[in-house]
Order: sequence, then C-alpha cells, then structure tokens
Amino acid sequence: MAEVRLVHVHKVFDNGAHVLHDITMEVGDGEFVVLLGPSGCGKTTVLRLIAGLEDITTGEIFIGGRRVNDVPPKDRDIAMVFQDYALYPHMTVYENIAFGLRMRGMARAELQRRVVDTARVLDILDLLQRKPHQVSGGERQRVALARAIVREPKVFLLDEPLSNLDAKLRGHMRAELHRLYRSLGATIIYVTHDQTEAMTLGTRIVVLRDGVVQQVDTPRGVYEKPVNTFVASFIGTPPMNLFPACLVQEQGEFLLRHQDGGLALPAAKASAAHLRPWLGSTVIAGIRPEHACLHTASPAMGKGLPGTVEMVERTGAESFVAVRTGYGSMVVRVPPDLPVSLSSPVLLTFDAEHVHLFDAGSQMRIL
Amino acid sequence: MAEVRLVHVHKVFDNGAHVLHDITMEVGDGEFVVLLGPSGCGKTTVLRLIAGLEDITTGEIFIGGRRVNDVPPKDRDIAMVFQDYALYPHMTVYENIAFGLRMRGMARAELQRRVVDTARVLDILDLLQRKPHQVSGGERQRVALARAIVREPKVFLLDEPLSNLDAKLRGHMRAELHRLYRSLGATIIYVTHDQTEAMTLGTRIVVLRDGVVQQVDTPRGVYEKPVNTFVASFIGTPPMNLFPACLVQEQGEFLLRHQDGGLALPAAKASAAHLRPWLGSTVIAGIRPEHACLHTASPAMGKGLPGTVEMVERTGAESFVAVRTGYGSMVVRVPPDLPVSLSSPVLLTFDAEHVHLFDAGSQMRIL
Amino acid sequence: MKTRRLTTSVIQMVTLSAVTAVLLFPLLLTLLTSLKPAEEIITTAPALFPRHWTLDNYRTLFALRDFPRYLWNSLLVASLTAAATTVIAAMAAYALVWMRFPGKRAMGRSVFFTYMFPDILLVIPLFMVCYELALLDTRTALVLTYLSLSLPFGIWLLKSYFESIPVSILEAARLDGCSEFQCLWKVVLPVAMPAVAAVAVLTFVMGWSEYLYANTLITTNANRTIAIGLQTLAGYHRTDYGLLAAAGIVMVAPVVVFFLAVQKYLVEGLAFSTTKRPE
Amino acid sequence: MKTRRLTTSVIQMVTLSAVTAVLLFPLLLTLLTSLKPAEEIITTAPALFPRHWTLDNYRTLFALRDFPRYLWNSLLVASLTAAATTVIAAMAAYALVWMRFPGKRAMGRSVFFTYMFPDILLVIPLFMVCYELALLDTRTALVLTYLSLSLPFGIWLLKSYFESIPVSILEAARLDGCSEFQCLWKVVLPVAMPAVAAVAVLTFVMGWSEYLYANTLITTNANRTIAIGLQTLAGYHRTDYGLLAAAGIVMVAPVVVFFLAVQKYLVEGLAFSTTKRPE
Repeated sequence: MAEVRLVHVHKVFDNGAHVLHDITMEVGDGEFVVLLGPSGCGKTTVLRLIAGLEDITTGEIFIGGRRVNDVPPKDRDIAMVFQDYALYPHMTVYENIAFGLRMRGMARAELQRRVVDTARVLDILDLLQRKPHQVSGGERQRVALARAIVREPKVFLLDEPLSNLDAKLRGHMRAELHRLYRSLGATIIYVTHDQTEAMTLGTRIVVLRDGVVQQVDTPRGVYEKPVNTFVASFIGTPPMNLFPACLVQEQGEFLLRHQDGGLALPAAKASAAHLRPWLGSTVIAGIRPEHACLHTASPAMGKGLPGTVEMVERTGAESFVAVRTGYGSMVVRVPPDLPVSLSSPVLLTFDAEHVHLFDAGSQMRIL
Repeated sequence: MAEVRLVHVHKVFDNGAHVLHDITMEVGDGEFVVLLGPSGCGKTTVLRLIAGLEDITTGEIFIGGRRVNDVPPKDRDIAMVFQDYALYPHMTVYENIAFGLRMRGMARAELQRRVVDTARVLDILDLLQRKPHQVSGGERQRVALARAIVREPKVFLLDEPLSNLDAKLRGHMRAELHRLYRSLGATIIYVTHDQTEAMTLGTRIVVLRDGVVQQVDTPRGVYEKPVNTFVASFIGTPPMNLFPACLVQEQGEFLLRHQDGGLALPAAKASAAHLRPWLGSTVIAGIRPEHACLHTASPAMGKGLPGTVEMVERTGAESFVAVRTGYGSMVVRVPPDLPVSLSSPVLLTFDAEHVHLFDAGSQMRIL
Repeated sequence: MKTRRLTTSVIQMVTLSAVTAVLLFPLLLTLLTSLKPAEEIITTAPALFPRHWTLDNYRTLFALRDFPRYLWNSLLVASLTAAATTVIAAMAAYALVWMRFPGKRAMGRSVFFTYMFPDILLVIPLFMVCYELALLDTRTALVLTYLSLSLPFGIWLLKSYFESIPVSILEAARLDGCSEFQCLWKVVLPVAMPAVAAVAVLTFVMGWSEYLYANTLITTNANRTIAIGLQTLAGYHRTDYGLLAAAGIVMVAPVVVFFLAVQKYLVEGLAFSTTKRPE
Repeated sequence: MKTRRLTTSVIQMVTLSAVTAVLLFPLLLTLLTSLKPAEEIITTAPALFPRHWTLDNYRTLFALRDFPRYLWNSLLVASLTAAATTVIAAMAAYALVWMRFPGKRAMGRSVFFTYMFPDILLVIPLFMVCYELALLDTRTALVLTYLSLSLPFGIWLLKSYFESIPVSILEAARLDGCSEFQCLWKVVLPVAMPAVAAVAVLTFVMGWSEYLYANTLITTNANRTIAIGLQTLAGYHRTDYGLLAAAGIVMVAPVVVFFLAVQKYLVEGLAFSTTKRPE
C-alpha cells in the first residue's frame, strides 16, 4: 500500500480543452478518498492520470513517494476497476482474474492459489469457469473487483464501479466494498457522481467542479460545512435551500432579515468580528430540508416565513414538502404521515443552529 | 383521456419465453399508474403491448372501452416517451414535436400554434431550432415529453423516462412530471424500477415480478401493507428487515418470540381469530429500518434483540446502522449524529405497531 | 506550449503529405505520364516530371471517334446501377433489420455469402442468361448484371448501418403515424444518409470501372463502356502509354471529384462507432 | 399454438429454399452444365438437368497438363495474400484506432479513399513499377499487388470492428502488464476473431479469383493462376462450356467449403450491433 500525491497537475487535451486546473491533493496510505462531482467535472480524468492512461500536461504525480510522471501504467503497480468492468470477453472468469499475474510471470501454483483465494473472498468460486457474458451484472462487478484485488497493488482506482447496477444491488455492493476496504486496509481512490456513495464510503471526499477542487474534507465536514454554494447544493438530497437575505445587527444580535420577519443567528456561532464585513448587505442563506420546520396549524401563529404548499413527495419513510415562499421554492422534510394538503398556507421556521451563510458575490462560506 | 384495461393478457415471445402471465389490470381515466418491478419483470413489455409495438399472445386490451388487440399503434391514439427519448436526430426540436401532427395532416397554422404552446409549457421555446444532439440530456427529456403532449393523446405511456438523467436532474424532472400530470389531467402509465419515482409520482402502483402482478395499491398501501415478502423487501430503502420468529399466545396476548425474549403484538392489530392458524409455528416478521430503535447505553438494559454494530452508513441527513443479530443483519435508521462505534454491542427494539407478519411458506402477508 | 503545438502541426503536415503521396503515387504517375510527349515516355531514362508539359495526349484522346460514346455509356450504366442499387438495397436492408418474416436470419446470411462469391465464376451463367433473354450486347444487360453484383454489398452495408439505429426511433415514428414505407423514407434514410451516400458512390465506381462483364456481355463498339474502351485503345495504340494515361485520368476524374465532395459523409457513414474520450 | 408453429416452420423452410435457390442458381447452373456431355450443352433446346450424368468434363480438365499447376499457383498466391493482409491490416487498424500519431485521422480517410479507387486505373502504373523492380511474371508481383488492393479493405473492416471494442478493455490489459503488441495479440485479435476471419476469407477469395492483374503481370504459362488458366482454357476450348463449367466448379469448391466452415464467425463478425429485444 502507498500514498498518492498530485502536485499542481494540469491537463489539457489535444483539442485544447483545459479539463483540470492546478489539482493538488494527497491520498494517505490506507485512505479511501472519493472524487465527487457532476459529470464533466474531470474526476475520471484525475483517475486516468494517476493510472497513467493519460499523460499529464504539467505538474507531478507521486505514488508511494516515487515520481511516476513518465512511468508506464503497467509499472505503476496500481489496479483499476472500470465503470464498464472491462472484463476480457473471450476469457473465463478464472483467466480474467489470472491474466495480470500471468503477464507478470507468476508461477502456476502460486497463481492458482491466489486466484482461488480471491474468488473465495468475493464469493465467486462457482463462476470461475464461466465467460463474462454468462454471469449477471452484479457478479461481473465482483469479477472486476477480484481482478484488481488479486494483484495486491499499491493503490486501487475505482471508476464509478456501481453505476451500472440497479438500486438494490448498488446498496448491497456498497456495503460489500466497505467491508472489503476494511479487511484489505488498502489505499483506494474512488470516482463517483453519486453523493450517497461518497458520503457512506469515503474517509475523505474531494469535491470537483469544472476541473477545480472545491473542497477536501470528511463526509461530515462536506455535509455540515460546505465551503461554497456549489458544494452546499451538490451534497444532500433534496439539496440545501438557498435564498438571499439581509444580514443586520439588532440589539447586539445578528439577524437575517426577510420580508416577513427575521431569524436570529445563535450567539455561539455568530462572532461579531467575523460577520461585521457583511453587515447590512445581502448574503445567501442556506438551510437543509431537515433543519426547516413546517407549521400548518394556524397561518397567523407568529414569526416564520409564510408560503403555500406546492408539492408533497412521500417516499414512505419520510416526506418532502415543497413550499412556495417569497424567496422561491423551499423543500422541508416532514414525518411520513404528516397531513399536508396542496395549496394550503403554511409557515416555515428554521433551526438557527444549522443556518449556513455564503457571500453573495464569491459564493464562499461565511458562517 | 381514456381508461385502459388489460384482461387476462399473456405474452410469449417467439423464442418461447413466457414473459407475462395473466395480467389483468385497469387504469382509470386520469389516473397515474406506475408499473414497478426489478429489471426483467416484464413491465416494459406491458407498456409495449398497450402501445401495440408487440402483439399480445392471448387476452384483451381495451383503451377507452374499445378493444385494440388488432388496432395498429398509430390508430390507438396513445403517445409514448421512450427511455432513450427516441428523438429524430436529423430533425430540429420543432420538427420533432411537429412530426406527429404533420403525419396526421394538421393545418400549418394550427400545428405551429400547438407546437409553440407546448414548447412554452415545457420551457423549451428557445431550443426549437436546435438539433437533438445540440441540447442537454434534461432538455432532450423535455422535448420527448413535448412530442408526446402536443398530440393530446388519450393515454401517455412513459418508459423509465428519468433513468438516463443524473440524480439531481431526476429529482427536478420528477417534480415537473408531477406538475404536468396535475395540469393535464391525463391518463398516464409509467414504467420504472425506481421505487422513489413510483412512491412519489403514482396515484396507484402495480408491482410486477417475473411477469406476474404482485400487488396493485396506492403508494401508501404498498409501503404500509405489502402483500408478500417480495413487495415488502422491494419497496423501501434500505429494504425492510425480514426474520423468522415464532408466533405464540401468552396470557391472551399474541407474542413474537425470539431467542432473547419476545415482542407483544398490539391488541388493536392482532385479532385472535385471524392469527390463530399460525399459532405455534414460525412466521416471517418484517420491520422497516425506521420502526426499529437502537439502544447503545447499557447492554443489559432489558428486553430487546441484542447484536453488534456491523456497519454505519451516514448520508448526512440520517444514518443507517447495520446490526448483526441472531437473525442475521438488521438495518436501523438513526439520527445523523448518533455516536455509534463499530463492533460495539447494542440492543434493538421494534415498534410493535409497525410489525409485518408473513406466512413462512407462501410468503403472503398475515398481518 | 505554443512552440510544441506548432512543431506538432508541422510534423502532422509532413507525415500527412508523405502518406498521401505514397497512397496517391500511382495516380500521380499516371497524371504526369499523361502530360508527357511520347518521346519522354518510351525512353531508357524516364523522369518523374515531364520536361515538356503537353496536353497532346488529351487532344488525341478526345479526337478519337468513340471516346465520348464510351464516356456516355459508362455514365449511363453506372448512374442507373447506383440509383437502382441504393433504392432496392435500402428496402431490403429495412426489411432484414426491422420487419419479421420467415427465414429472415438465413436470408441475411445468404446476402453475405453472395457477396463473397468470386465474380469470375458468374461470367458463364450470366452470359447464358443474357443470351436466353436476348439481352446480349445491351446496356440493360450490364445494369442488371451490376445490380446482381452490387446488391449484396449494398444490402450488407446498409443493414450494418441500420442496425446501429435504435429501434425506438422507428417505434416513435410508427406511433407518430408513419407507415413502414414512411418510416424508411422520412426517418431511416435521412438518419442513414452517410451509408446511403457510401453505397451510391461505391456502386457508381463499380459500374464505372467494371471490366470483366463489360468485356463479356458487350460485343459492339457502340455499347462499350470506358473500361473496355481503354482496353480497345490499348489494342490500337499498344505502346501509346501517354494516350492510355490520359484516358485513365479522364476516367478517374469524375470519381475523384465526387469522392472529395462527399468524403465527409462517407467517412462518417463507415465509422459506425467512435471511441469516446472520457470526461 | 402448436399447429401455428408448425405452419410457420414449413413456411420458413419453403421461403428459405426458394431464396437460396435464386441466390445459388448460377452456381447450380454451372454445376449441372459441368455434369452434362457436350451434345447436351450446345443444343437448341437446353434442359436444366443433364439427361446423361457424366464426369467426363472433370476427367478432361485434370488431364490437361497445366491445370494442377494453375491450382497450385492460385493456392500459393491467395494464401500468402490472405496471411499477409490479415497480419498487416490488424496492426494498421490497431494503430489507427488506439494509438496516437500525427495525421491519424487523415490517414484513416486515405485508407477508405484508396479502397474506392477503381482497380483498372492502377494497371498501368503497377505494371511500370513491377517492370522497374524486375518482378514481371513472378508470383511475388501478384502477392504484392493483391496486398496493395486488399489492405485498404482489410484495414477498414478491422478498424470498424476494433472501434466497437471498448477502449477500457485495452486499458485494463495495459494495467495488467501488456505491451501494445501483447494487447493486439492477446486481447484484440481473440475478441475480433470474427472480423479477422472475414478479412482472411475475403482476401483469399480475392487472390484466388482475381483476373485483371494476373493477366497483366503474368506472361508465362508456369506462373498462371487459375483465373487466367480458365481464360486460357476458354481460348483453346472456346465452345467447350462443359469443360469451362467444370473448371469453374473446381475453382469455387474450396471457397464454398471454407465459407460453410467459418460462416458463423463471419456473420457474427459483420453484424457489429444487434437490435436487442426489450425485456
């Protein structure tokens, strides 16, 4: 196992597209780092640069302390699991798993032992004599994993390995990947656009957008302290509600004023010195659906943001209510059985402890 | 608008595969019915039979009271949105939308008015002169919808229309489809394998498995009263925990006995007459993750199912803890910040109000 | 960076020119020969470029009584062949890909088998058939023969292309009210334009330059095509390489012009799938 | 249901037989002609089937002193052409699809352009080249010429097939330790076996039956291929259609046998995509 380090890496494709801008990141030995971002953000390219499948334009990549800029893929001692699994269609599952060892000239007995051991770990012992097209999607996924694991490489690179599975299988394989990671103690770099995978699998998450690193943090850090509005709205389902509000100070208290009242920021969070530059100006406030509260009883019951119910999505275990307010549509998470009727007037209140504030211009986090 | 009725429909493909068994279902005028099932269950075939793209082997299909077994697709007055959108690549968006009307010989002025009106509803007015490959995935989806809506057909058939969109866009389009359905008052038959879509969009859900209808009910009914273990475990994320337990009666109370105690069934639910046939035998109990409770404080605190923490998945807004018990792994939903450490001993209790019981043999619902 | 890109461009151009030169060398040789006077062609030390550039060979060629007639015959036969092949192959490929009928799979295979058949084997039977039908020495015989040669390839190429068109597009068209014929005409053909263009061009070239059948089935000078005309010329002017080269250039000119005009379509039409660059 | 399926089967078989008969009619005609005695061939009322079946034509054919030599020459030239084309085309297609070099795109197009070139135009320049290289009247000249004719098609066909192979499989092979050559040999070729077989067969058939160049470049009887041999036979035995037909059958027999043996591969190799039945 080894750590991976990218230093000021840029990538410009032959057609002139500048897809990665100054990527600097470090993946520690034994870490499970997830590269997360919308499609087209360059996350797969980062993985391919580490694998050596693409040349880097400028910058340096180190694997286990060794500069690998000019090392061919096969000598980097990494294994990759491709999105489409990339199994060799003309070989059996056994041959697929054994191929990399065979190419490295491993002795027959040792090779056979390693393949069988790996197949046992992944529970595909009885598939060894089948061809890839004779096994199911989930099994193919396991074969691809086995092919990577059997090599005992320094680093595993996984490129959206679960995206071709259905929801049920995806949940199952997620748990299995987690188990595997813990038992192997491996260094894993994992690319996905699915934030649930990122949140549940990664020890750290690297959020990418348009080839620029937005935030590197633990799943909890990314969720609870997004550095800008992009990360705030990209992480979380449904996304964080973002709306403009005016930051004022009244009687020593910081207040987010909106047309129908205001929201006092908790003293513990709001330090006067820190927020002073934004006083009197408009900032972007963010609140997650689970930190907003819906009041249906009486529309005149007091402080809060009034609105009308636009839509109710009930998933069974919970419900989400979209409320049209003076600041646009806001989504609130409510218990599954809460009776809400469409178009009825409601009042929203927010949990001030969990309000996020962003600068209206730079979109960067203030609080 | 019209209702759709399938009566004892079977479908056998040329290769002998019997993919649909005795499908009888009715979709009322203005209903939004979702066909839900895992891949390969035959749900798309049902849709294609209704559209007339496949011949039915035996049985009858009625649209608006008219038997359409031998009516060619174009005369059934239905519109279909395909999974891959199936836009004509050589035509502009305008021509794509107008094509069906043009083929039906609509006058130019009326046609243009209808196309523009529909494009306005779907907010794609500024794309009309582009080719399909020049617009984004989400926009293509809208064009496909516009092409269906502009014809003002009796019935809309939608075949996994959101499956090619990313998670963010999928949530957005789901809301939009819901809005569209309400404004059109249309009859919609919608195929998906995504239970979130089914739960949030459908007025009723038809659950299919291996070409056989399992349950037809409202989303709430399917979630709260699944007719068998298949539906119980297919609907809900993570799925319902299912485990065997012995049904006994002690002091007039029905009790689910497990190795470390028992769970009293609430008197209101458990009618003695109804449960008597299963007394003393093993049944399958089911409990959803949100109806189980995790106790970490003291392992000796009393009644409950003991276990050890196997895995914790934190999605940010909530967390799921997998607990290894004597009955296998059970998943419990807990608040996002609950401190749980791996391998620590915990105790599970269940909300007796929400326990489901199934027959161990037939897998059908008892309670 | 900028220097590097410039260097790459230069390398590209040089490589490209070299490759093109090698590929087109025979054509170039013919062109240059056609522009030489006779004494520079039959010589112990031939040079690549003419010392005296001349159009004499072309003047002589067009002064030959029959040459324009050969051109016209070839044009007629090749055009009719191309048009008929394209239309029939499109309909056949449509049926093979999207319609259901008994024996369809086997028929698809037969098409390819026929394509693989050595042309020379068919000379005798086709001669006999034409004799029976009293079609010997007619341009109709040539068109029909060429059709039988080009249809298998045309059907196969269009079929391959059609198979890459998602069936859902056809189904959408059917739901939109198209008959099968309208599906073909309004949806499939426009989408498959590149492949259709490829079939038309390749068939035209085949009909334009075919030699074996034209030689067997045509007996009078009036009906000769340019391929046979060249051979006839070679008979009368056995050593007049300049004249032959000029005839060759005249013969290939329309093909080259046509190819350059539609090359973009053709290449798109023949690259069924493309390796996509990952994001 | 059962009756219906039976009916369908019968209809399928009848249709299939009819289609096959039409497609194979010329071959059948030749076969039957070769089995007739001379007096039944040259007649005012020819019948389809021989009244007297005879193998005389075949006996005469194999008694001709040069015929076995023609067969051997053809076999040699066709096999070498097929082998060389397959290997070179595979390497070229691999480079065109998966390797980066300047001018790649243009080179890919040039390949197709060359494929479209009328063969007849190249006769004169190729004759000149062979003359300069002192290769006239050698089988080497034929192999080299056929290579130049078959490579564009071979490269194009393999390139089309290679493009349907996901690049990730190659990348996996590279990570597994393969060099570019091992990628081609251990991964690409086995996966593309159908297309490779198609190229081999088609090239073999081309070399086996080519007429124009064999006629131009070969001048002595010892080096003649069977296609020219047939023409020579036709010269000596101008009206002996029975003998010619027998020669044709002998010529096509190995091709047919070979085709039938590998037809499954071929058809799979040429159907790049398949329309999938929805669930």
